[in-house]
Amino acid sequence: MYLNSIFSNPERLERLGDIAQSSFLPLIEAAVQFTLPLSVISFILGLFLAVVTALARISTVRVLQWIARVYVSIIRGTPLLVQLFILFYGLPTVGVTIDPFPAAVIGFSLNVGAYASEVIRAAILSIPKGQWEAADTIGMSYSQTLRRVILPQASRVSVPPLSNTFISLVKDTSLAALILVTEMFRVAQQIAATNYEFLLLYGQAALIYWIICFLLSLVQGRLENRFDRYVSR
Amino acid sequence: MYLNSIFSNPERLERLGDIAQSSFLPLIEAAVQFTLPLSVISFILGLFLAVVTALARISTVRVLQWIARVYVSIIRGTPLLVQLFILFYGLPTVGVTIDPFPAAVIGFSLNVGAYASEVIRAAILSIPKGQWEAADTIGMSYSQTLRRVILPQASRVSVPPLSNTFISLVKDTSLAALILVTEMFRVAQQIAATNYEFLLLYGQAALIYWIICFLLSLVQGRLENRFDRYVSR
Amino acid sequence: MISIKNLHKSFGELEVLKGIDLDVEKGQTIVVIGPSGSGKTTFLRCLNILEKPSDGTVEIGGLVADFSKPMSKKQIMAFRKQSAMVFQHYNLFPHMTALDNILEGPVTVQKKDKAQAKEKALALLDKVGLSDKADSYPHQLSGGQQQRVGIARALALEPKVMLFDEPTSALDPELVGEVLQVMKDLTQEGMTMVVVTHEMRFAKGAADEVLFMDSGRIVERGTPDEVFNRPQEERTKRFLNLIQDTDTI
Amino acid sequence: MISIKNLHKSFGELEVLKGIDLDVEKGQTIVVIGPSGSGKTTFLRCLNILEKPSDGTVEIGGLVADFSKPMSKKQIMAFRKQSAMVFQHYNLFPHMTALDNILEGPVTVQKKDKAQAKEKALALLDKVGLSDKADSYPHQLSGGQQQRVGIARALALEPKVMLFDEPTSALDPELVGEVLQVMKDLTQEGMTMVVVTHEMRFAKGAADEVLFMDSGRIVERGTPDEVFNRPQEERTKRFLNLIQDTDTI
Amino acid sequence: GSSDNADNTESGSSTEGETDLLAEIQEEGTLVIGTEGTYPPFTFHDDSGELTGFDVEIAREVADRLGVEAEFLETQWDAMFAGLDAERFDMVANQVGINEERQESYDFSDPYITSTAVLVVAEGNEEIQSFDDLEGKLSAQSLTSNYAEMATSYGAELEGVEGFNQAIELLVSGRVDATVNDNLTVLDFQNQRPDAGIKVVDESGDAAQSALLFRKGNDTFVEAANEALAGMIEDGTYEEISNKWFGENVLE
Ligand SMILES: Nc1ncnc2c1ncn2[C@@H]1O[C@H](COP(=O)(O)OP(=O)(O)OP(=O)(O)O)[C@@H](O)[C@H]1O
Ligand SMILES: Nc1ncnc2c1ncn2[C@@H]1O[C@H](COP(=O)(O)OP(=O)(O)OP(=O)(O)O)[C@@H](O)[C@H]1O
Ligand SMILES: [Mg+2]
Ligand SMILES: [Mg+2]
Repeated sequence: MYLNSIFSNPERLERLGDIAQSSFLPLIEAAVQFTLPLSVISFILGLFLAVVTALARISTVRVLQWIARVYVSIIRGTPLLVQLFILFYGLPTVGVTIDPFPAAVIGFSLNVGAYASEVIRAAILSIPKGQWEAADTIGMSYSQTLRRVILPQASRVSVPPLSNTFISLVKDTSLAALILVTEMFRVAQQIAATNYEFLLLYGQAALIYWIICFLLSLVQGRLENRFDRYVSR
Repeated sequence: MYLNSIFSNPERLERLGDIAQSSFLPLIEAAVQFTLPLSVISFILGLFLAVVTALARISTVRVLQWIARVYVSIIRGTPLLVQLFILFYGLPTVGVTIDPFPAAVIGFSLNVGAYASEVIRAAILSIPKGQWEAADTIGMSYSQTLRRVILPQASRVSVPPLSNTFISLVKDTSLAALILVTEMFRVAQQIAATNYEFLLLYGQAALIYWIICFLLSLVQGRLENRFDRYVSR
Repeated sequence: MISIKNLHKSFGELEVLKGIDLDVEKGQTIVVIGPSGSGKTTFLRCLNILEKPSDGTVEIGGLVADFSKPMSKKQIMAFRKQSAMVFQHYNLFPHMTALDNILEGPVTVQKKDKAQAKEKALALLDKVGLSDKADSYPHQLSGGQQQRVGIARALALEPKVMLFDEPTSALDPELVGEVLQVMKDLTQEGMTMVVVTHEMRFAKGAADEVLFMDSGRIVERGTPDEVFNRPQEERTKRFLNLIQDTDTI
Repeated sequence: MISIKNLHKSFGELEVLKGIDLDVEKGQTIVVIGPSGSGKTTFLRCLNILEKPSDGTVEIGGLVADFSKPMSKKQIMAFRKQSAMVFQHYNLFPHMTALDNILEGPVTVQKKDKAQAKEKALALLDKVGLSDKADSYPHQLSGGQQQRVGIARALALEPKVMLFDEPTSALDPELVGEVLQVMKDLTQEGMTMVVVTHEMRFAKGAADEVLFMDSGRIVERGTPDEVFNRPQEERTKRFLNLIQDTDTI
Repeated sequence: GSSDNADNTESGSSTEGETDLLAEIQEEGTLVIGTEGTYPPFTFHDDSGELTGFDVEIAREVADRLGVEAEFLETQWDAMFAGLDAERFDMVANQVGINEERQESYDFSDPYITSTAVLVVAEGNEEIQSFDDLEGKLSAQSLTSNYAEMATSYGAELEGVEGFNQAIELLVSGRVDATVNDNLTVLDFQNQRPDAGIKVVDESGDAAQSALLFRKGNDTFVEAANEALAGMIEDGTYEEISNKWFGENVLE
């Protein structure tokens, strides 16, 4: 039907080719300018937040536990879109106005923080109790134990699930358009809005996302190998 | 500023209250009619797919491994929105036209299948080799071993990460609006479109999502307890 | 009952079994000792085809397996039925009660009548001294109890030969005795057994023959008295010095 | 060197140590035996305050801890320095080489000069017979080697007392000897040691005193000869029967 | 954001149709119409949840006159076009402004509505009184609309948005200075949210036209729709609908 009509119609085919070609550069540009930095910055900040939250969850201080619990529950229980919306359009009503990019970074970091905290919590809990005790025995403080014994080992276990979190994040950054960050998906929409080839443009965007995710999986493999140096198989 | 103006303005406050009240029922209705069934059906189908995919990934047949790999890579590497878009607006161009609800179920199931397959694969691999061998020794076939020994134990390990997948799914169903399914978030948008109280309506929708996720976490706790019957702490 | 000829097993480049020959009479108990990595476990696993040997033939209970030729799944299954394995770490199914663990083979695999199988399983539990633990899950049992359930599970398959791979080495010292007792009872009932263990008291009290394995070969064999008290080979002597209560330190 | 008075420890309702009194001279080696769950591990852990005792006082190397009163973190740290612990499962840091494992205490915690600490660490590795394994990760070492690194790590803290919790019970039989040898060397050098073990050859060859614990109490004590060959208590006899190479089966 | 109207070009001539869509529709007995359903007063849900609005009623009337049932399918802006391409809909009724770019890919019916552009600012804003004051100011616009061009022509910086709703949110949260949009849309908003804190400060003389949107290659169907539109204008039905929603005739 339609596809037939595309292939039986060299003009249309040519038009699609032209559009694909001319839109590729702006898409890549947007990916490099916004999608990637937004993902990377949010991920790094989110990881810090996640470690803090995970530590709060496993601490013995009730209040900290509860703050962490509520934070994780709210972030995981409500759509990211709504969170961004409230952050960007809701906060100004109480006098807090944040620029688009920082707002996006805050929103995505909060999100990564919540999801990754569960990963990191599980990873920390998976480190055998004996490691804590060995650290105790040689006189390490809590923070020394964390930094030198627990977190390095927890990192190893966390790599695969955290790479999942990162993959989700990369794709979720498309929501940043809602708060005026012209990331890649937004650019695809803009271009498609003029030529109405949404399917084509979205397909192109998907391809670029996929390439990013693929590269990420290579990094993941590398990281895992590096950690495996000290882990028997 | 804005919030001040709300509280200093009893009329507006009343209006917000009225809207909140009158929109609650339609939101719940949409959640019960579409969001929940869509989530549940897609999750169940996705789980089947996930088990099959996980088994393909750990099988010794190269072709199966690769099919599974490519499937998981594509689904995880590209945005769900684009997948739905292609499924619903792309497939008809090659002569395949699927109704909205089934198309949504297919799209979300494929998504759950890919993500959950990684969870289940990890869970299966986490079952000690000794369990496979014990099953071999008493003469079990591969499928008997899977059904009676491996999967029941893998289920236990999979509950927390799968509940994550489910939580994400519930919120992702909001994308079904794109392919003509009037799920809850769409209803919120519809209502907000007439009264322009987006913040309020999105907040309400978020609340309902949160409640669903909260209920789910209770179910998760129950499941974990049930499985713990045969697991020492 | 068992006749092993020229049994070989390699993992890739690594040759782990370098030609094992052994004949075991019905009702005999063979104890295998040897240093870590010498191939004891691999040897046992080959008898149950948990590992596929690279070459050689094994006959158990009249059924012959020739590993120089490919075997069908069916043939493997049939051959595997001749023997049953008890593992070092028990490998009980943690999501099933003791009784269900024992029933799994007869009922799910061998499709026996459930009521009859249950009766027999309870009798087996009684035999290993656990009649009151039928409904306990493995994690509710001590190591010694779990291993006894493991033995009952193997016995429920009605094998002609029982294979034990260090059945007591994961147990607390004071729990070892109860498992050895059950094994000794089996010996006395005339079960044919191949046991990898370093428990001298079992070897001395129950073995008809002791094999000392090293680097994939049987280096020395004989009665317990011969091997433990008058070892001929240097390697055997060195090894016995390491594991025995002597004054090396 | 060690003086323990009325040491109590409860986990919730469960009283695991029911009043332990013990004096150990400098240079003495004490071996603790007893059935599983009798409180041996808990006892050792209390001496290193890995578990906080519920009551009693412990004096090690002149420093007194009174557990009837709350202790500050600093006090705990100071007291803990008097002793060092060697674990059943080694508990090496898997992401650090053998050398880094040993350096972690002196350098990271005690802030000693790195070059000097390293020199000393290498000497310790030599002492436990592993001078060639400095750069190996734990997973590249055998169990016996890992445990020897564990001992070196503990020694690097320069403790007045060494505590060993079943240091050989996770090892393959032929690897036990090498660890016991290192421990015996320590005894001979005059280290004060408390060792939980069921290795008769160590107890007989190195212990100044053997304690038999049961249900949180020291039930019997004496020289190895007294406890092993002429036990007075019924419980001790029963236990020794279970673990020794006798003809109970 | 569908309020982007454009210059007053006639709907472009179309390529030859392969199958006769009109015949198909009449055989099926239903006309499938794509619309957003979130764009009052043109297409939205009333208090009882029913889909209604000016465009909805016009489209329904067209279906009536073709002798078939109208079936509305609702989705968002991008999916509306994709849905038309994928033959999920036969036609789109969503206040789609006529412009050249769209005409390249789609066919339009005769225009059935004409609207003017208004300049909207926050209530407290005294700086911007007219279009001329837009110089150097930040205006929230759907980038593909003619209002965007218009704002630029007055020297405004643009903040790209997805639709009117978002433009209003930006205005209210103080992130932009102004927005230029359809007078009818703004009017509806003001009716709904009289205290939202925005005001209309200027209205342009230029008018923009919107029409029904079709896949290319269905000339007979487009003609039939045009006839239906002409018919309802002639017999007063159009005026009735127009009055109901706007209190005036909005055809020109
Ligand atoms: N699946 C395998 N793949 C590769 N090598 C293996 C495998 N299983 C065992 N090996 C190797 O075969 C050799 C013999 O192992 P095996 O487990 O039979 O020894 P063992 O005598 O039972 O030792 P232990 O007393 O430690 O149980 C070892 O070098 C071991 O590393
Ligand atoms: N952290 C804890 N919480 C609660 N109970 C504990 C804890 N640690 C030990 N126990 C209990 O205290 C008792 C003594 O345990 P402990 O580990 O000291 O025994 P043990 O003599 O070392 O035994 P084993 O020979 O098995 O190592 C046991 O009943 C044990 O279940
Ligand atoms: Mg072995
Ligand atoms: Mg202990």
